[in-house]
Amino acid sequence: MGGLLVTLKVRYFGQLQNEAGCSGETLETQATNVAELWRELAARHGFTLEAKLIKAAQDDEFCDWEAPLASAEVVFMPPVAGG
Amino acid sequence: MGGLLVTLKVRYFGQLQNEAGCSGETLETQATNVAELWRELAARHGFTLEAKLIKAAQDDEFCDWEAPLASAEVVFMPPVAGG
Amino acid sequence: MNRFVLTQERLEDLQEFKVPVSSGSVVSFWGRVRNHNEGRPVHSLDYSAYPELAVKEGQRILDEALKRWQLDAVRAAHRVGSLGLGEAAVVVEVASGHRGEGFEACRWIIDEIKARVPLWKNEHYSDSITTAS
Amino acid sequence: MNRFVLTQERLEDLQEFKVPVSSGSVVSFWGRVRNHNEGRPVHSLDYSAYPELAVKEGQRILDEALKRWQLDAVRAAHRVGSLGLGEAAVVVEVASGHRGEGFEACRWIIDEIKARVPLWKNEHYSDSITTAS
Repeated sequence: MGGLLVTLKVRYFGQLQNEAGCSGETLETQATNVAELWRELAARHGFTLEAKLIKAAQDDEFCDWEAPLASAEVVFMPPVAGG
Repeated sequence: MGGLLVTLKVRYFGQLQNEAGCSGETLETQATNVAELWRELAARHGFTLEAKLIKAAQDDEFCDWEAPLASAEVVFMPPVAGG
Repeated sequence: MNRFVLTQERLEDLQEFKVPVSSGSVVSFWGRVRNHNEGRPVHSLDYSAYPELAVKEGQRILDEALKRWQLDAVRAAHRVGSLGLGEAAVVVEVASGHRGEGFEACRWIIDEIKARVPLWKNEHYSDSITTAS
Repeated sequence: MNRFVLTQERLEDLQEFKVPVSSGSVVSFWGRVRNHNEGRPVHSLDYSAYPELAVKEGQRILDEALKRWQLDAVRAAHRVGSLGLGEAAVVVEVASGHRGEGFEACRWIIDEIKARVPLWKNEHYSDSITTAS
């Protein structure tokens, strides 16, 4: 924590969209990695799914939960349910 | 052996047709069961497949190799090769 | 529905497989005439059947599958007569609530058809020798 | 050929799967919208995707299948948007020389698609509650 304030786009899919009330947002954060950003957003939106069920992506590629915020857009996804 | 002489129709399929040179024939035999009839026909036509590979049918239903000749038509089939 | 069919018509032109709206899964298998067999070039092929028994035995296979698995509908058809390269010789279609049953049943049905239904093929090779089996 | 596709069009209207004449086996799986889910009546359903990543991940699955099995051609497509009852949500088609590979690969591909490709469904129940997952 205590990193620089950065501006990010966040995108949500599936039930995260319903819970956030939007498909994405632009925000400023001091989070330095994906996990920190998730905790911040989960607190704000009251996401009901556990963090370990959530997948994240940067640059349209899956990324680790501990990955640094290295991209201008971070995507959060609930468990997939295709087919 | 030594049974009564009976008149039967025999039908062949697959390579047995090629080897017998016909798809079927009518014949008189003293054979009393399917196995005896097969041996008689195999000797006559020089069938190359072993008896244990051949299936027989009577009344359009598979029958045992030791089944008595109970029908007017006996069918001999080489191993199936559909699909 | 749930029928085994022998036909001289192209299987590609069979009427559509009717699937109940309760079926989440449809698995199908198409067996086709390949352009080679054990290294030899095939240019065409014909299937002969013992039709009376083939239809009975094929139908028994479908009936057994319907007992063994929870299926909504099954259909299988085998072509007889002369087939060109790439044409379907056999098709098996299985509709079920869940895909596990569908894959298992479809695989089992085609294996049983190949093992049990009295059908034989004559392959015509491009090197001009004909083999019956 | 060998492509994963996301589309709003009906999968039933996809152009025909092109199969090489060396393929003796074509196995296909169709996943359809059922009229019920866990006991509740469904009247329609829509799928949303993270399209950029879904297409990449779907393609990776097909590429992995092509490495794991001896296949001649594979295709998979997933529908997005609103689907009616009985319509196909996903299709997987696998052409191969032999049916063993075809069944295994088709089953594996659909399992991987369901586990890995970022797609979500909203089911609209006839008892008028909507559930996102």
